Amino acid sequence: MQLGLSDTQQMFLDTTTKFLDGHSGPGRARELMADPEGFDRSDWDQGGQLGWYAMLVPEKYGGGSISESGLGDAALVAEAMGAHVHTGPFLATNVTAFALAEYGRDDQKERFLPSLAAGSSIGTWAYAETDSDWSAGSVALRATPTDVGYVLDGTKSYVQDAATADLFLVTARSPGGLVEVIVPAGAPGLCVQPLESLDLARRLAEVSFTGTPVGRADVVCEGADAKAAVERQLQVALVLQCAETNGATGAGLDMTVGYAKERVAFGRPIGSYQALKHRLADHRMWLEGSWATTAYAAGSIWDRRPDAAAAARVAKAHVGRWSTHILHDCIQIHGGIGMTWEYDLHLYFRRAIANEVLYGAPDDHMRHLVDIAEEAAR
Amino acid sequence: MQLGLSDTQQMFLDTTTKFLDGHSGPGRARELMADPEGFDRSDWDQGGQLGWYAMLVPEKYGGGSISESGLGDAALVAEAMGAHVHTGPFLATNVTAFALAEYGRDDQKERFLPSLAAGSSIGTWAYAETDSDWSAGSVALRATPTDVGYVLDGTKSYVQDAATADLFLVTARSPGGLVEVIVPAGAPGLCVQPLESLDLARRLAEVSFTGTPVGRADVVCEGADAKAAVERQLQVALVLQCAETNGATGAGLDMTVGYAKERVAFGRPIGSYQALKHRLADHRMWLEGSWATTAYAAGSIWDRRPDAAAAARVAKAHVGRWSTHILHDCIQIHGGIGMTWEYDLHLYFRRAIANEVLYGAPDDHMRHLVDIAEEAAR
Amino acid sequence: MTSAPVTGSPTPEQFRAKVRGWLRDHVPRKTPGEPFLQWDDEGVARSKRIQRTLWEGGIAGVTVPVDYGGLGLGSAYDRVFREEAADYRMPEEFGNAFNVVLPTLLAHGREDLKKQYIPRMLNGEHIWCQFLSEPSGGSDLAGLLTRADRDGDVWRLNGAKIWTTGGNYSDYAICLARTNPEVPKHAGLTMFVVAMADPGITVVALKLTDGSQDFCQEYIDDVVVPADHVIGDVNDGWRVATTLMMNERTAVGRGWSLGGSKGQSEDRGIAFDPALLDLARRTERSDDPHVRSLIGESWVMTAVQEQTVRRVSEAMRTGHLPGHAAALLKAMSGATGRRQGEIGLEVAGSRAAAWRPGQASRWGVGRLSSHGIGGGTTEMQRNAIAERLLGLPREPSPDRELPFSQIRKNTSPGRN
Amino acid sequence: MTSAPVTGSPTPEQFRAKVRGWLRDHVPRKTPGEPFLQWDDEGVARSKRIQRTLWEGGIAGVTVPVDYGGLGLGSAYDRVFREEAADYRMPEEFGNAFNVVLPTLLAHGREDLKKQYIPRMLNGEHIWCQFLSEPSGGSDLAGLLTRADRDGDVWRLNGAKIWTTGGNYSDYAICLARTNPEVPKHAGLTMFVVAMADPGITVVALKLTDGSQDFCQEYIDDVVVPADHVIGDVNDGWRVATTLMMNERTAVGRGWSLGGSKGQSEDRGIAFDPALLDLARRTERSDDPHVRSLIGESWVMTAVQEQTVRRVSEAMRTGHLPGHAAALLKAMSGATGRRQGEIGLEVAGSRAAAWRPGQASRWGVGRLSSHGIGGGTTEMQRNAIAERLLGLPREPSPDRELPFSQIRKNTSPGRN
Repeated sequence: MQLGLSDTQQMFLDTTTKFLDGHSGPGRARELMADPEGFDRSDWDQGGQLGWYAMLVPEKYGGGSISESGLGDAALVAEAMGAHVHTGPFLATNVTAFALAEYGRDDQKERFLPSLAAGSSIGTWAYAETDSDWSAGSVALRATPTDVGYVLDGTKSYVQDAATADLFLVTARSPGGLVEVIVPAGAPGLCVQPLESLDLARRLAEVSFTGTPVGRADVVCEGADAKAAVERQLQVALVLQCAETNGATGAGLDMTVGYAKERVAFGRPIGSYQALKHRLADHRMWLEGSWATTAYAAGSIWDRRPDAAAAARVAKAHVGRWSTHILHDCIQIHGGIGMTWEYDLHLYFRRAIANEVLYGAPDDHMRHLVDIAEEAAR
Repeated sequence: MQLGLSDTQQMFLDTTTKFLDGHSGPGRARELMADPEGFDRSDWDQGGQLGWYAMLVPEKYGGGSISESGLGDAALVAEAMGAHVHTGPFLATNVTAFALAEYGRDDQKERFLPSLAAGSSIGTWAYAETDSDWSAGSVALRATPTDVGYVLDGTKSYVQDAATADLFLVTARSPGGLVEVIVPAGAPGLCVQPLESLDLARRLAEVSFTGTPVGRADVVCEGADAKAAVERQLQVALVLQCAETNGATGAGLDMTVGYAKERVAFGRPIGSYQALKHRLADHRMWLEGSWATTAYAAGSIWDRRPDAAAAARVAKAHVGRWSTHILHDCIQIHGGIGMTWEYDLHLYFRRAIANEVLYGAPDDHMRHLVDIAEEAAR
Repeated sequence: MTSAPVTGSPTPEQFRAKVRGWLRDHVPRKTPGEPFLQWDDEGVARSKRIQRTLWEGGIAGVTVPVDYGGLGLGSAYDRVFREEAADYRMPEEFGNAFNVVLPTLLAHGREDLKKQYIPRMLNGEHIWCQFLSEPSGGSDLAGLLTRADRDGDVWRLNGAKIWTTGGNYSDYAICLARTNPEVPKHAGLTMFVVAMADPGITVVALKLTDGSQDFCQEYIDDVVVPADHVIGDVNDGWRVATTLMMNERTAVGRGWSLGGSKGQSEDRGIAFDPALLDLARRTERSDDPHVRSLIGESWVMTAVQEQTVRRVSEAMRTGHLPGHAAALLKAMSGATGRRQGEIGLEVAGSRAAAWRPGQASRWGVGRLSSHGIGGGTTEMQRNAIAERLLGLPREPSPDRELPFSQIRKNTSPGRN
Repeated sequence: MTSAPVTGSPTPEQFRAKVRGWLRDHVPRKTPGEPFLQWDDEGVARSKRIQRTLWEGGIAGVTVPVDYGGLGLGSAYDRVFREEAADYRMPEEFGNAFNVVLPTLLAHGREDLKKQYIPRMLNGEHIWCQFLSEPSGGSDLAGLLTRADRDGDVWRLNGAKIWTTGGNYSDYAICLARTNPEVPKHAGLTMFVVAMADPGITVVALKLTDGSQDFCQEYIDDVVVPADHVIGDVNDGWRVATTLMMNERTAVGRGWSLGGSKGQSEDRGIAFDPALLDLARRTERSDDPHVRSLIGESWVMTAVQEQTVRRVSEAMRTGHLPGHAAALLKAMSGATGRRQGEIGLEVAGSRAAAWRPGQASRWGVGRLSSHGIGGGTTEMQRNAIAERLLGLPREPSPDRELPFSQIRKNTSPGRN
């Protein structure tokens, strides 16, 4: 929950929330679980009209946001989506657009950004690999230089909505260091293998590349640039993920506080039992910390402050750990009904669990802070 | 708390407890904090008459215990001592006696065991070094072979009651591997430097050796034998330490449950508030686990069962972590008075904190379980 | 259709020989990895067949009085049976019938009910379930809403029950219902025998978040029960329920199985479940000291739980701890379960979030479902420990003295 | 002995110039590492001198009405003063007097009391403390036992107070005592002005487990207070205490300091306290991934706490969160404090248990003293969050309606 919104931001958030109230939510997510694409194309298109994919893109390329902090605005949307168990590649497409906007060549921006910003094409982020710790160092997909660009060989994993994406932003390792390239859907040797996911309202896949050619025109950045670019993308992904998780956690906690007020045991509402009250109070407290760190990180990253890398890790380490802790206990407080399939709480919990480990587990990020400190001292 | 004691054991425990009730306890510990030796020699001598130092020593050498499990009996005493914040080198002298009884040569047993068992000489265990992880691998004190034995150079730390000990069981590293030797107090080059301790009712010291000669007659074991001997000593030390910690934790929890029943806030005993009730219930539950694992380890080690090494680690990992957790919360439940110097609770907490990290922290022991599993699979 | 009681009294060793021979010749052995319960057509049919075989061999109902079709032998003979049966497939789907319903019937049932129903449990004809918990009730069993109204010679039952094991395969249910709402809640309950074949009962399998469907929910819509199908007296059902819950706890304490122990009380030493270490090896993190700490922590918890179960069970048996001490074990299992879920997630990392089809990951699901709810929430266990073991004051509860009709209740289903 | 009010109304910039010049010429600057409070002869004498200097310079009591010796200026001028004073040593031992007592006196004090006492705070003559908590009382302030009996023209006070900051250096105390035990507890309290010089007051420094002695305990033995030394009305002391606690919370919210902020509200970015990493290096464990996790976790908690303080303080200021939200910060500090203690212990290992003389280890002591007690226990904060922010039902408390004399109380000292 971001505080101190401007009137424009509040109006934007209200519009977004109202749209999601009508088109999204746990019930809709259950319907979409069985859908092959896993999200609603018409909702996706309307999201484009609401400006959901334009916030990290400069106006020049069809982008623009309603405040000075595009990332703060995008986090507003991500949080509302989390509260609605919304499906679809909002995060992935925004990270891809952000990457191109920040590090792409002008011609690439012209080619890709307007359609990404409008929602008429879907970009996804092919960054991590199986058992990677989500650090740039663990990227192993091979980019072999050729006369006209690169050839890619290897496998990316945890790629969101790969089956529906129009283009992939792929991070690979060449003899000269990291490279980031754009690969269109349907490229030779590109193969999407859907994964089963704990978060039933999300589609993740392995994407393998076998001799997939990439022309020079589709190389976004290389070497030190690519390393910096990837770091920035991860920061943005972390903030949007944290915001989404906060939305899910807040919704689950609200449900639980409401339930505790209504549900009676031994002649009293269960929310009158101090043991539950104190646990709910702690959850509220840690959630406040989640909101604080996510908002702080959004500002720090967008403004490129020196502590941006640390701020993103602080947020993820905190949000990742406490969201699952809170939602776990929300189910415990519900008792039996919380364990049933038909009750919505587990949808939020599934998202929070998946988010805890995707884009790096809290522990990875806590350790990374020490790396950052050591590097700063060097 | 050991269950299922025989009548003889119960009588022994009652005698021990009665003696400690009269001669020990937090008040006496406060008096002894200022004492140069830190414990009461006359109490020590009477402990000898009660059989406190004989339990791990064979009858042939003046030892003997009241049940088939000398270690189980010793753990009874250690637990009672923990509940009384008792001071003095009970643990260290028992481990030393145990080491000689198990691995010493017959002539060494004849020389040392009768007086150790009777309490007329005090042995202490000079095993760990500063920043060691308490594994045999971290022993670095040098034993240089000579024609007549070894010469020792280096420093031991966390040696209990070193200033009053009559003999030191020293673990050192020679070119041929580990060695364990007996060094008498006052040996050339032996120097005791008292440490300040968090547990104000315990005397720990650094003991440095500079060219200290050790004759062959004082070499207890070498090489593979020494490695096995040291492991067994650590196991025994862990069980006695866990039992002592359990005594302190149980006493602190009893105080707190009693306080919660008496102390009134807002017109009700604070023990009627469910948040406190549930925390106290959890503490009781984990303490049950501490008792269970300590008793299990005592049996497993004494009977040399295949899981002895694992059992000792399980007990320490569990007891170490939960004892400080419980006592920390006992102070929290007391509120302000629990933070005052004059209130006894912190004496128990200090002992538990020190015991958590001495002889290896819980985390060291948890990792060691994985080493054990890997070694077993090899 | 009579049982085949051993004539005279065999010595335990004679009995052992008979059991051993009959099991060997007529009952399948356990197969490694088979589920303890198999609530499907095949599993239920097999268990009915096995129970029938035990009956035909004259070794069913070892301690049940001869009048009700049992062997009327002492508990030493029961131990013999269990020891011999340890390696054989037992009809575990009869667990509720034999562990809970039968001893409760023996204690409180009228002669005609016992004669009517016990033999047909023993001969493998009837599987029983328990209708206790309700969607509206949760931990507060005595606050249940299912009501039984007298209508001439019969009772008419209306309400709903939940968390019933085997509800979709049972022939009869033992059912607690409210017969007088105008007295305090414990004083207006009655225990009934309900035929599952009654058209007013609708059984629905309950799907849980982890995908399992081991429990059922039942809608009770004007179910008719003859007036004599009451266990104990009308409005004395809480006393019967107390016996029932004690029987249940005792059975849980000995491992629930109808055959030999599942090994819980054997001392097999400390064993390490290799799953986490295998996982860490597959993800190339088994050398990471942090991961090793987590694996060690998991193993420590398992060992602590096992050693505590052994200690507390023994102490309850010898009277060093009261029966309420069972709450320590249930609460500990809730606490360690949650932490095991966290550890599994942390060691698995992204693999817990998504996996190749068919390679079902237990790690994320473990985190999802690692609660202390089933069989009595951790909260109820903590109350029991605090009030019964530590002697702390009871929670103020407005509902113990007031007539049930006047206390605040749930109207919609929910928490258990 | 008059103050030197600015005649007419200076502009804020004129005032800034005046403050800047006077501070520069007459007040010592802060020295790095100096303690915020220095409760000893030297520290108290210095602070009295500094306060006197501010008074003489005509810059003391910026917002205090001229009638009581202040400058009578608006809050904008106060901000100016604080900004200018940020780098100077302020007389922080007057914190209770200015942050708490003075505004409470202004709100509830009779004219003569205000005229008598406020100028002598401003001129550096009188340090004040608060007599609120009692050994018997703990979190339940309104349940206090210190009693005040009317005796002709005076009140006679008897009882005990505890957790008094600066009790051993104060000249006056604001003291809550019970004047009518025959009404419910909140209705029988009165707030008094007590002279610390009264021979009936015995002040004892309170030693805590961590060795610190920042608090005092007072025995009140037939202390005589003139009848007119009451703040607010007799038996209306709870209302006065409520004002007082609100003033205290507000001051805590702005960092408590009498000068500029201690930097809490500045955005200095995320900083890493190097202590743990240094420790790990000294013990050669800084490359251990598990230790690195712990250090990172510690840093995360510090950053979370700072960012949450900033967010919640701002939200309380703008009205997005109610004043009770301060409980979030206090509770979080209790929770992170404990975990920081655990982490420090784990990273330090044996070094936390024993150390060479003079190399005092903070690690074991940190574990020992890392509680959420001082300034209101974590339990009270959780109640406030649950009841005031989440709207959950209040705890049943038997003591709100009954006459104080009839409710259950502590007789011996204890919990705060």
